[in-house]
Amino acid sequence: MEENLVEIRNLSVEFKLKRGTIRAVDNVSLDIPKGKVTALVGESGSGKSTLASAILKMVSSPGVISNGSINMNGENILKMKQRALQQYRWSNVSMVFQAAQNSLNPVVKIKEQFIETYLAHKKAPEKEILAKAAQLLEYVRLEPKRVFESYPHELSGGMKQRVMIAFSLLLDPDLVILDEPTTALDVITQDYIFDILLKIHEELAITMLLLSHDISVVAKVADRIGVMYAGKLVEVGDIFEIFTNSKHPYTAGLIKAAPSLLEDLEHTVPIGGSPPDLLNLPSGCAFHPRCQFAKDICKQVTPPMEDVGENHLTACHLHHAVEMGSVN
Amino acid sequence: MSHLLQLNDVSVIFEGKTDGVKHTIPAMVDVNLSFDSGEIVALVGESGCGKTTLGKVLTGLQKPTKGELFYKGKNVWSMNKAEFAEYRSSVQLVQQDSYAALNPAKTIFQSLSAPILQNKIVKGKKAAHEKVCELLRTVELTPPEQFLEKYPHQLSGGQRQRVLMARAISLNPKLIVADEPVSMVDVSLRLSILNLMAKLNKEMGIAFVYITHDLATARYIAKNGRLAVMYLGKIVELGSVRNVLAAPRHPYLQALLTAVPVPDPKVAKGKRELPLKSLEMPSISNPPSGCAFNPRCPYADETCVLVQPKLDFHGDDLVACHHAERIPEWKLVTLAK
Amino acid sequence: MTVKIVLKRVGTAAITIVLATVLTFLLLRLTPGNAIDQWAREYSIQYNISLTDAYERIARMINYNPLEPIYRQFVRYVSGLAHGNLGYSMVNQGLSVNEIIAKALPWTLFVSSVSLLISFVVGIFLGVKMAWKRNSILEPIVSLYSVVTNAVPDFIFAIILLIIFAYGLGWFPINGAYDFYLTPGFNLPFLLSVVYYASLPILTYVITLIGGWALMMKGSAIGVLGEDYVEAARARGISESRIMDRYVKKNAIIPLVTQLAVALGAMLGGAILIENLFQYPGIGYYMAEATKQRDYTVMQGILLFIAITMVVANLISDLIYSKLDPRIKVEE
Amino acid sequence: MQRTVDFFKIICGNRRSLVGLIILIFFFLMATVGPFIFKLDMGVDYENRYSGPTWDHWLGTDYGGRDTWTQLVHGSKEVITIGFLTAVITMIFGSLLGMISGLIGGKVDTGIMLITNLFLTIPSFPIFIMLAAILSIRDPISFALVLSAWSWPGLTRAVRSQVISLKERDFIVICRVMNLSLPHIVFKELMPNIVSYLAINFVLIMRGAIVGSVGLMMLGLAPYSPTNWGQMLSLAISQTGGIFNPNGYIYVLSPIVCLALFQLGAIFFANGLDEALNPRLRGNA
Amino acid sequence: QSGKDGKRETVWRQSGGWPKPPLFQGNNFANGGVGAAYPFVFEGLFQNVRFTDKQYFRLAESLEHQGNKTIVKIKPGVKWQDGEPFTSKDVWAYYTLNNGAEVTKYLESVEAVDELTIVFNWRNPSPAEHMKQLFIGQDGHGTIPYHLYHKYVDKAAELLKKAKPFTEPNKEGPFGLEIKDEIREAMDENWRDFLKAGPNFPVGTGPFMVKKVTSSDMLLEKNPNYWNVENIHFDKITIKNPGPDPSAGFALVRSGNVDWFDGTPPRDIIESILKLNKDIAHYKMLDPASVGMVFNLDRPPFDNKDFRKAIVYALDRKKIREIGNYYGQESDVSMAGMPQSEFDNWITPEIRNQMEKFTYNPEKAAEILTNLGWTKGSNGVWRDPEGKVHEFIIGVNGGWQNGPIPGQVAAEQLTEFGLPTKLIAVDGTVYFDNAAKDKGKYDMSMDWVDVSWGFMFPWNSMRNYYWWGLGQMGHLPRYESGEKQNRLNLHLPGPDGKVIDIDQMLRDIPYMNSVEEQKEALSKLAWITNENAMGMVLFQNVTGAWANLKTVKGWPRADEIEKYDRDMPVTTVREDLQEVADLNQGFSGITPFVEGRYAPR
Ligand SMILES: Nc1ncnc2c1ncn2[C@@H]1O[C@H](COP(=O)(O)OP(=O)(O)OP(=O)(O)O)[C@@H](O)[C@H]1O
Ligand SMILES: Nc1ncnc2c1ncn2[C@@H]1O[C@H](COP(=O)(O)OP(=O)(O)OP(=O)(O)O)[C@@H](O)[C@H]1O
Ligand SMILES: [Mg+2]
Ligand SMILES: [Mg+2]
Ligand code: NI
Repeated sequence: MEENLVEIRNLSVEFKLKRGTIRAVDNVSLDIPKGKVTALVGESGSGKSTLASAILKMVSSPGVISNGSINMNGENILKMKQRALQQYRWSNVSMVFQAAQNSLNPVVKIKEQFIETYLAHKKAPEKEILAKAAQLLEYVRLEPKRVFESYPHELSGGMKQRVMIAFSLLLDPDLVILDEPTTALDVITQDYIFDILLKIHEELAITMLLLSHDISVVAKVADRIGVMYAGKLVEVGDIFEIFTNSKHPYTAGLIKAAPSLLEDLEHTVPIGGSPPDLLNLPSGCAFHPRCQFAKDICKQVTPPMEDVGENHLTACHLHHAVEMGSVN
Repeated sequence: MSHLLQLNDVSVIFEGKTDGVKHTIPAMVDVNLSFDSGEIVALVGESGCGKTTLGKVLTGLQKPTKGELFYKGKNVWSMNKAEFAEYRSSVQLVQQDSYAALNPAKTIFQSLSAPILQNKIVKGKKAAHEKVCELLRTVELTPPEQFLEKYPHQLSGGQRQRVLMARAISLNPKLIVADEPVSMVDVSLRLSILNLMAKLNKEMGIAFVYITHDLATARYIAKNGRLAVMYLGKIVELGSVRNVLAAPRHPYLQALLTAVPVPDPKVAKGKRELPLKSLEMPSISNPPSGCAFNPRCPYADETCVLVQPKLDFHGDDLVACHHAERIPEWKLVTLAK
Repeated sequence: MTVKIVLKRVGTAAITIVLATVLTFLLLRLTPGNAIDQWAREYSIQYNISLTDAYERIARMINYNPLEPIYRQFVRYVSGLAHGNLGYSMVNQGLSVNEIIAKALPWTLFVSSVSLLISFVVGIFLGVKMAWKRNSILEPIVSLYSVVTNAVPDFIFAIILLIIFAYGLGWFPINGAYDFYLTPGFNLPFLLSVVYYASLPILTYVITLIGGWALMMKGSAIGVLGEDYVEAARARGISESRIMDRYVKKNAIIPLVTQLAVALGAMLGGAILIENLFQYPGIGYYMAEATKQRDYTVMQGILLFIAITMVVANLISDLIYSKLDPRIKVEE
Repeated sequence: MQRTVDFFKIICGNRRSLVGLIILIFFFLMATVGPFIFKLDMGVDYENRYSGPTWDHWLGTDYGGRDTWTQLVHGSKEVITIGFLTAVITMIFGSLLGMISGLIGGKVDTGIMLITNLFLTIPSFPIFIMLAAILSIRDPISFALVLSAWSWPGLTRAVRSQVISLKERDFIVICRVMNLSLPHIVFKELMPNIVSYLAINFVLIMRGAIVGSVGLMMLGLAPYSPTNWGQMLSLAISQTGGIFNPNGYIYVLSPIVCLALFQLGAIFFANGLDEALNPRLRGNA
Repeated sequence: QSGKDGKRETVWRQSGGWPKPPLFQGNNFANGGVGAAYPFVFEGLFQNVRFTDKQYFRLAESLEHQGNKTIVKIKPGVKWQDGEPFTSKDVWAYYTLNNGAEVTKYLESVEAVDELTIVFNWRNPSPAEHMKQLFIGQDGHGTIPYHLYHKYVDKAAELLKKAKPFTEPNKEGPFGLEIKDEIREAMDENWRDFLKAGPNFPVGTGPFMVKKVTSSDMLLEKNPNYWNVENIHFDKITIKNPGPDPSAGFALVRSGNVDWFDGTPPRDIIESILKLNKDIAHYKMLDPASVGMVFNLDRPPFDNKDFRKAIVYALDRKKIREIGNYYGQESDVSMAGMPQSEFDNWITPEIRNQMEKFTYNPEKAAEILTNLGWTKGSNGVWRDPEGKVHEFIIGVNGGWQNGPIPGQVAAEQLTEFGLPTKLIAVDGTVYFDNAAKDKGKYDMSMDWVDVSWGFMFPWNSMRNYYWWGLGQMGHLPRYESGEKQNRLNLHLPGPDGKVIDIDQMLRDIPYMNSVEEQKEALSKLAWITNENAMGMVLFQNVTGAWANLKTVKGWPRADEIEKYDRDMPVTTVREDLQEVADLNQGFSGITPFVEGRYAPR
């Protein structure tokens, strides 16, 4: 058994909106094993980013963490005081945001943002901080000298993304959360950035949590994978296990729906229906309207997470009955 | 016989300004390309390489700076009114951002009925209603009545993209230029939209130009069609999808294919090096001399710096590379170790 | 930003100023009534001579010949401008517009810049506070205040302040710019009295301006708060106060700073009613005075001066904007 | 039809805009129906001057013993007419120029923008003063002309930038592909998208015009109309010394309050309008 | 405050206006002059009192008429405020440079015989002696110090020397000279140069010297060289400028921040201020001017005398007066060419009895209209004989405080009567043009009518209507050509039925040697003016002044103050009237200071 860096238990995050309440994260329990790359996939709005922000206890208003706990190094983050929380953020968990392009202060030079962040946590002479930052920038193959003196807008998207990656390592965190770090970039850059990330992961043994809607990307990077649907974690397991032996029709659907350069084209099958409306979730298993195997029970009872193999959990009533891989 | 649509040495050069300094942006350079009825052509390339511009030229939104566009053998930009009108309705466009492509202040019915009424496809509101319903059914938005009175923001991205499709086919076009029609659609829905396009192609005989930067989807939709690869305003490789993907010649395409993620951890996790010298994409406004790819190309030599390669046949396909013959074969399957 | 762009900007500004010169000149020549009529009537009464006599005498006294071809007047005016001379009053012999502006501008500038500064600082503070704590009671109070102060024109505030604090309670002087018995100069009593005498006009402006700034700042700050980099800063463990300062304020203020220059320009032009009510010897007062007497040359001089100030203020704010916000490139 | 109903539903759903609407309706009725209900009698009744509110005189009387309320009512007709006309004129002129500038672009645009900026640099109030003399204000129309002469540039600029940002938008671009005519593009595609913007501006220009007209009135540059709120104010404050007479306070305050209330209504309503006419803010109705 | 010698410094505080710096300068002839400082700084040989025509001697020691000469001796020892002596040369300089002064039309020359003697040489025929005195008394002779302005004075003298005596009747200039265009131009230029010549602060001969001027305050100090310095009881004068808004001024009065303040506000304000500040009294005095309107004889139906009468009958002047100026004097004539208060002095009783009495009588007005063929519709609106409904226009200068309110009531009343009428208030700079140019834009033009500023003698107010501005607004007929071109062409029957050439009669009046003869002529003119309803007096103005009883003594009617509880009514007692008139600096300058009547308490 691996050691878990983060243990999330029964976490729920709610957004109280005028038109109703959204449960963006619904009773999710997830372990993030130390030293591994865990990935969360799911379509847009499935709650990935919200879950990640909960790990930093930074759910944006009007969201509230309505239930659950997040333990890291044995401490419940959700109980932390403001001060401790500020210390915890970035030095324990750092994050590369979905729109990393915009996560730098546009009117402050990169250099100063590095310094500022460092000083918010530890005391050190400026020189030392810059030396460390320069080292990290070189790591992501950027010229420190030029980058330091730049304002964010003076860098290209790929460069900014790399700056953010370097930034996320500034305080040697235990966990780096990568929220769709390559969405806005083209394939070559994307590939390149993942190479860098993998290198960092390997050389520094940093635990990573990767959020993505692109299962192909995940396939390359992750060791473990969790699948989210409508705020719920519906399946989690080892990457190879999931790809070869997924027990949830949604996961299976996602894998099959991903067009590939290799697969036989006949194997690629779209998922029918349309994404769920979080304000108006279907009863029972939220996926049932789109699921070709749905039974009556799926419409009535929300399936619980169950062990279906080593380190492999699934929330589907039918996992024993159906062998997803063989269905065409 | 003449092609349905043909680009003849077309260049588009924009005037741009950065920091107040004027310079030119050659968004398309000497492109020769033709499209026939009923075929699907996928056009791929990185962001900013001029794909959208090409689409605009095809749809008559952008007058070429140089070269001609022929529709059924007639030069579009010297057509008379009637001919131009025919061309206009025959070549349609589906845009990337389905939200921006629909007037937010108008209902779906209003958006769909206006073109058919104005182009006299139907007469009267009643007939328009019928027709719009039919269109919606064609793009699998059922029951159509449910959508007529909705505003764009009340639909999901996938639904909106289908509405765009419906609008594009409403004028009974011969060809539709689909500019990244699924890049903003949710992963789980992309495939169904692509299937819809395939269906329209098959059942209505509409030719498609599918513009994308995603090679995997390009392969998916244009499995029996052709593939054109663009780099910095130029076509660098052109041929049937099967051939081109099976044996890509141009080093740029090879790099691109290498970078495409594969939804299979066994394959994906295999170590691959990008066959590239440099990652930085040169600026389009100041393209490198000779072969535009030369600063990044691992095979580049002096010729590449000095001479612009021509698009030439190598086997059944066209490639623009001085060393097309010399470059090592690259096979998709080599990925799977 | 290159020198070339700055030059280009300056060029456009110069064209605008030239056009403004022509426009003010023409507008004034179109204005009916003239400097002579009313003055002559008063003069005839004062000196007990017939109106015709008075008319003749006044016409002779002033530096303006209505029969002179308009282009000649224009040429004279422009050649004066070329020497930095905004013209001479045609009613007050020998008095130059430059002189009037030199005397009046400091007062207007003082009042408008102080009120702008105060209202800006307070407004920014309130705006950020409102944006930061969305559900505090500050929000409805300031919103209501802003709406009300926006709804009531500033001159009505001026009147109300005058009635209450000057006429009624007598806490503030009814008019003037400083205590008459003090010697103007750089001495404390004088400076204090300048502040004291300017307090009602300043108060008027501040009351009416604060709301606007607060709302603008709130809007801007809310926009910034929604930006990813604020969230990102929080994730980096940067303290809230620092975020508010370095991230929210610094970014949200930028669009307002340009407004500041524009507001200053607008205040120069809009001072007429207020300065008249307080009989404050600023630009607006002399503008009104010249208008009453149809002193075309002074009117056009002051108008042109204000126009130039506006153009320059806009230019500067453009340039400052690009300095403040590295994202903005000064463009065409 | 459905849209109108929806529109009012949304307006009424928002507390602010509802209040604004009620206030504006009140003033509208005051200006249209009011004068027929409340007959104006400007006959002097010196013995009853500055009387307090009574059943006969709801807001008391003025320095000549004349009913304050009926003066306000009759004044509202003029004030609101001036505001309305100004807004209409400004609207037509400003938005037309803005559209032309934005749609045609190029040299036309440069020219129009230069002129617009020129007008924006010359302060409006002194110009109002001068124009008031040039056009010799006689009636609400000439008054409105004067007031709109300097209020269009702001609108022109705003409409232009709206049009420019819209014209590159995909849904306008596609119109060309769909072979739709220019009038269709302008009136059916562009217009619905800026109509909310124009409507808000309409209310705000009207509000600005009223302030401006009162200002001119206070300076005695507009025709004498004793019931015009501005003139009432000016009479109350500087000519009849209402402020030195405690009995005159109501007379002094009533035009101020009316003015403020109207402005308040306009602002509130404009806020609501923004929501009601902007489909993006409408939510999934 | 205490002065250097430990004595308490005495200050007179009042309000007034002046061109704010940098518009302020010391040359009284430049635009706006020196404002409220004028009466303290400048004086003439004499001081006419506007309302009573009394004449005080100032710089003059004596005056003697000898046929065509009038010899004036200057008080010895009079000095300019800069220390230079004031001499006859200065008086000569005054008329030489300021040769447009009214009296120069009647003079052949002004001679400085010796240092202190000036001789006025009158042209032949010369006006009556009391007229001569009034003419000379209008001028402020101590305003052009020769030692400061000799350059301009000499230049003017030189130019005058070049001019020939006039030959054509219409080319009559000052001193009987014909000023040709080139001389005129040279003189104008000289005058303009003179206006620019400064000094920064005025230099006069008066008892106070301007020491400091700001936009809100002015400070004057006692002139130690003043010829009557021992009578001046104040060391300093401070003048506050409250601006055009009367409320600011009233605030000054109410707070007791001024010792004297000019004007009569509406009744309620007077009462409220008097109630709030028990140290203050308010004096009221008749003004030699009335608020009224002249009818435009060029615009039918106002060309019809009877129609004009109907208008006069149709207006209820009591109501107009009540809110126009509560204390104003009501009139029982249409317009008489002199203020109502002067009737007893200048109209013979017989003629006074023959004058038609115009009291409010709408029935009579209706009757007149009916007789003229007008009919009243069921909607209460009159139609003219052709069946046309007119809309009449009353024009008024919107900036004139006294005008719009009464004008509005008048319009209201006419409309009520069935003659729809609108008041149009326009900017002062266009008002006169609108009223007088071409056919005129107004049917009735509001203004001061029967106005006798300068001196009271009603010839003044008569010519103001028949010759000057009012007549232009009334569109009186003029000769279009010939020798008399532009002169008044009005011949109307007098009370005895004999037709009178009004222009000629007006010309003759100054030369009539007996007051009785003048009375006779003025009475006839008054009768004609009233009979023809040339215009309409709404009320004779009453002006006034606020006095601070606590700080200053010497106020008039001291014994009555308590009786009226400080709210002093208009008096008709001659001496009181004189004293109250002296209270007004516009009427009599600062006579009470010069005579030592006012003193600090
Ligand atoms: N600040 C917020 N206010 C209201 N709703 C929110 C907010 N943030 C997130 N949500 C809602 O919560 C749900 C989950 O959002 P989240 O961003 O976590 O999804 P995601 O899986 O990261 O999607 P994506 O792939 O688009 O990034 C969505 O329905 C979203 O609308
Ligand atoms: N109207 C225009 N004026 C100036 N430059 C333009 C214009 N339109 C496009 N360009 C430039 O031409 C180049 C090609 O643009 P184009 O939109 O065709 O690229 P693309 O391949 O569609 O990219 P993407 O994948 O990002 O959509 C870009 O550098 C772009 O900046
Ligand atoms: Mg997300
Ligand atoms: Mg594109
Ligand atoms: Ni690993």
